[in-house]
Amino acid sequence: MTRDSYLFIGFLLLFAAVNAALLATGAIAADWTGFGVILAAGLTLSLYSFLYKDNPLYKFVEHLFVGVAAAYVLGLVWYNTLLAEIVNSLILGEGKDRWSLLMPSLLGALMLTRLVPRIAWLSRIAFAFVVGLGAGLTIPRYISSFILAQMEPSLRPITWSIEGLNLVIILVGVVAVMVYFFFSVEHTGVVGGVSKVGIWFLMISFGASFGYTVMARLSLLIGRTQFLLDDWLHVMK
Amino acid sequence: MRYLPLCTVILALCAQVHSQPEPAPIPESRPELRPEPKLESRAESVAGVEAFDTPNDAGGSITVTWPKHPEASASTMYTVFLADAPSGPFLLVATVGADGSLKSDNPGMFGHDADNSHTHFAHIEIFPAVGEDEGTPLIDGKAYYVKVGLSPADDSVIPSSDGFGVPSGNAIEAVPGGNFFNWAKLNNFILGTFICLVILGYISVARRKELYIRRIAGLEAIDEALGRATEMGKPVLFVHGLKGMESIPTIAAVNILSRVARRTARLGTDLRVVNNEPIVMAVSQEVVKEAYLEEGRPDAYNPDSVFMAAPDQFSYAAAVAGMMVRDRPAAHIMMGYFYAESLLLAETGSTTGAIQIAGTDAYTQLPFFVTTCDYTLMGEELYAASAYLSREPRLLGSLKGQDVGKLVLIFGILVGTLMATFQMPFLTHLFTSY
Amino acid sequence: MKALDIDRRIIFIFVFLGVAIPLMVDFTLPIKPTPPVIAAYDAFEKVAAEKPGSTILLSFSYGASTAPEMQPMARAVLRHCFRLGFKVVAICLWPDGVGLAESVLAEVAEEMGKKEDVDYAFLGYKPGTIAVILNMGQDLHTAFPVDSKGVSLAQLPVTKNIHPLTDFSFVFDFAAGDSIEFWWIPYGQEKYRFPFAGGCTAVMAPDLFPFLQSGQMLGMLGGLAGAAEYETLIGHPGQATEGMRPQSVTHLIIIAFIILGNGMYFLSRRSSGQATG
Amino acid sequence: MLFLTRTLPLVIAFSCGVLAIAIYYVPHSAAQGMEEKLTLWLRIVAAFAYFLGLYSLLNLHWNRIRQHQAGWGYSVVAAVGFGLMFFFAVINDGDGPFAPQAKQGAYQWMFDNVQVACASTMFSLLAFFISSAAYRTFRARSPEATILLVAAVVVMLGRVPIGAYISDLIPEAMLWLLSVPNLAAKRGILLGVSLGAIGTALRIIFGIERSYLGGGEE
Repeated sequence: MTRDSYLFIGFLLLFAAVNAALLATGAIAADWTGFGVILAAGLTLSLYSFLYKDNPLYKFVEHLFVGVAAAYVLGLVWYNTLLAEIVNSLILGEGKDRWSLLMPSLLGALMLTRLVPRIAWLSRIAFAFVVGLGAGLTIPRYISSFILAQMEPSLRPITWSIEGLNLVIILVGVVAVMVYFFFSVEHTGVVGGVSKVGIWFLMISFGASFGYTVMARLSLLIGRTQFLLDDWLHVMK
Repeated sequence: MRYLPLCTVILALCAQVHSQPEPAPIPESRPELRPEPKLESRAESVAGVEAFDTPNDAGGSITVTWPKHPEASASTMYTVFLADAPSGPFLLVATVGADGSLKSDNPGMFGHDADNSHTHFAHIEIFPAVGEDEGTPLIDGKAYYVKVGLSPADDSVIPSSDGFGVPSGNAIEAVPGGNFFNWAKLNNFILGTFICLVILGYISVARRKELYIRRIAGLEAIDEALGRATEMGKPVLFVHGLKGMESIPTIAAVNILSRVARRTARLGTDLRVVNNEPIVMAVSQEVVKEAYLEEGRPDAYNPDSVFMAAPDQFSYAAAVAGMMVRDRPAAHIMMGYFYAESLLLAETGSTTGAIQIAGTDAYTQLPFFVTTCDYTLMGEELYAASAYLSREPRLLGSLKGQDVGKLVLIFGILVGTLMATFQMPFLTHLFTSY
Repeated sequence: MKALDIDRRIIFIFVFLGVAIPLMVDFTLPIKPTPPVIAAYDAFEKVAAEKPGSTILLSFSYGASTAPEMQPMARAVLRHCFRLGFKVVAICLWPDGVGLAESVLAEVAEEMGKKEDVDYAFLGYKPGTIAVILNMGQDLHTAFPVDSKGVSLAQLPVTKNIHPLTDFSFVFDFAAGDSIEFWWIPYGQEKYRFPFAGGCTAVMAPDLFPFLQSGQMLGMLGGLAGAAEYETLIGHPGQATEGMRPQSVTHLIIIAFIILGNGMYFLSRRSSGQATG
Repeated sequence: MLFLTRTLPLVIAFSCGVLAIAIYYVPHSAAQGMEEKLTLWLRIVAAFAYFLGLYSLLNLHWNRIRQHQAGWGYSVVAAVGFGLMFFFAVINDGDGPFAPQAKQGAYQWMFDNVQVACASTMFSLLAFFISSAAYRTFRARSPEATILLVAAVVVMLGRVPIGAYISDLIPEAMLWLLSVPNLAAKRGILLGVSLGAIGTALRIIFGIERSYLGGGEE
């Protein structure tokens, strides 16, 4: 019995004892909601055991989660789109719009032929429609919202003021970053210098993103700790 | 490159054309101005009224424009009347205040002419039914007649919908209809066509002759890392991103993998390729086997070196992190599109002292790779590296075409800001999404 | 260099304590709203003044993995919208956002006495990301023929006469991924120019500043701090404000570790420098 | 046969692509109606695409179980988890699979207590890793790393109330960092990325890029 298995059994016993106490004191109701909270707490602690070491308990819960998540999304796709729109309109619908979704449904079924090697080439028709249409929708909209709409605020008159100074800095930054991602000319001499400035701007924006991300991840930890301390253990005031 | 000035001139010409809306179909006669507004049942009519089908729309709408009245005061009210017959009952459809909608508020439709800022406009979409409340939308192709009145400041003449207060003078005819080109999107159309032609052009050029791309520093770092791994006799770990085979970053990663595999075959270093998706694994196996064949070392290739670690995000990261700590490879090469697990991989990798080289276009994950890896291929550098290695015309040409696009945008920003600073907002108007 | 390597599990323990203790100890910190959050708040107020009682669209594009950060934000924005008398139509563009959106809607609606189908409607999840937005652009009833209870939109008072996206007086997207930057802005706001703002996880916030400056977004709530600032603005402190205490303490702990790490790094470099120098 | 497997998809991709581009510039109601129909079809076909991802996941775990590969026990757990949730989705709290989805019941219970718990816990693991990363790897090794470090610390302090508590300059500095240099870098990246995306979309429409077809090249 290695040290880890002692830890494992110790954890299980402690977990059972705490839950028994909570149930006994009525802090957690002995109904489905209560069992739900206990289950969620158990799963949360098992996943946190990964911080100590990658262990069987972590792998068990991780794979359980993968299976449940896959079926959850399947349920949604069925009830929200396949049933609500396709099945209901094709079978129960009436009048002219009953068959309006027949063609896209056939095209969708074509996509599933990719799973059958012999007729997998049929799925290319569906993929060609999805990817081709997607590409066509992208081009004019990216030009409008990512090139034109982003250029216009950088083409404002420079004034002798803080905004003017900021505009100049933004101008230098945008041009320097674009020169950094320029591949037709060697990064030497003037181009090298400008792309160096580009790297500094990139580093500031990566630093800002890193600083922001710390908060994002911590919020998730705070959320889970609030769940453990409040909903489960009821120790928060 | 010499076509550049020519294209900018074309852009300039077209933008000029676009900013003058086509004149109203029937030139109306100009009613002469009365000496001074007399108090009587008829409101005084406004001069210079124009009415035409609203441009850039699917139809069912008329636009009426009229210049500001010379003695318009703050409380002046313009009244717009509509009828479906030249003499028919004129019904009130819109009232516009002195500070109401000006043509300069909508440059997408009316352009940027100087006198736009003192010309009012109004869109009419509903023909008011007499009596019941529900108006009916205008019918395309049907002629409607418009009159614009000026109700005096002291609103003694209260415009009402039963014809009282309708100005004298004859009405202006207009016919609503759907339009086949959205002139407000002209600059978008020209810029898009220019970019597409440049990219497609360079792709066809790249098929015929070699195109120059600057050396990518990250690739040297990879060669150096492979060399060091060989000296230490330790394996090299190649880690794929999470996206599938159809995604661009994964295609780029496989191109880089083939270069790495060719080098490890020549040096005899042990290469491990970790995957999380069956199709990517199958393609990677083919690529590595091919590389070992080309280097004349088919015997050195062992199929188990390219394997599935785990199918989903965090179990994949945990499995790979475990390998990094257990087998202690000398180099970690992480290429493709990564999500939040990038931090877990790179942070664990940095603890083993191995050389880490990453390449991803997942910009949100770049801060983690930049802080933990020895070298990071950032965003488009991943594509450039794959083009540099694979020498495929479609990748080289596309990259060069995008470079020309960047040049045009850089030129646009620099000159545009300069011109805007000297009150010449021409380029600012050109590069605006209407 | 060995001395530098504190076992990272020690850092983990510090971080956990930095989170748990402030949750149990009550000390308040002044939360000063920042311009992007104030801009979002003012945008809602302006639209409410111009079009009282109009209908707005809330798009839930986050999932269970970012619930602790996004639920407080959704609750705060929803409280503000109901208080301003807006009618709310809610949709999900991420699959596992459905359960979360339903619980927030039910909770806030009950708290503020709002009735389903009259004051708000929940239309459920539709796969297709940009295709759903393009569909809604043309006609909401094409994208969502029925609501999450299977009732046709034509029968619900709140969605009866809502067709293209321009019929909404305001659109707000809660984003855990790139649904604001690469779905809503290019495929929705670009064509229909409706007033648009968004709330996102802190990791996405820096990427959205160019859209704030260009006016494509009227305001932005970034992460738990953004939610806490919004709770302060609507004067209804909730989970986000409560979460700011541990945020502050843990941020200080991490900064301390960064400084410690760099300090020891320079010490070791100088000492090894002298040794070889 | 080659026409069907190779050229037909490319013709479809080209025509759909060019049509989608053209519609953008034509406001006429006929074009808008076509756009509505095409995007509706896109949405319906996308719903079917989910099954491809699901199949590859289940197939993977099934193969691991069948061949008793390492860790096949965990694949059994994944399969059981999927089966259980699938069963709850089908019974739909008693209404059966053909009624609208129930708002409560075992399906919802599993979502609240398994999916939300596991998903948010997994992501919260990163809070620990980002802290240890901040300590071990955040070193001022080079000028670039120093800039990144300083920007991160200023933003971290500025984002929490304690920053404003220390001095009003910090939130101001953070806001400036975000709305000027960060904005410039992200705008530069965005312009580059959109040109890259347009390039990729073009290669797809003109059949130059065919990898999305998959199923290997004949």
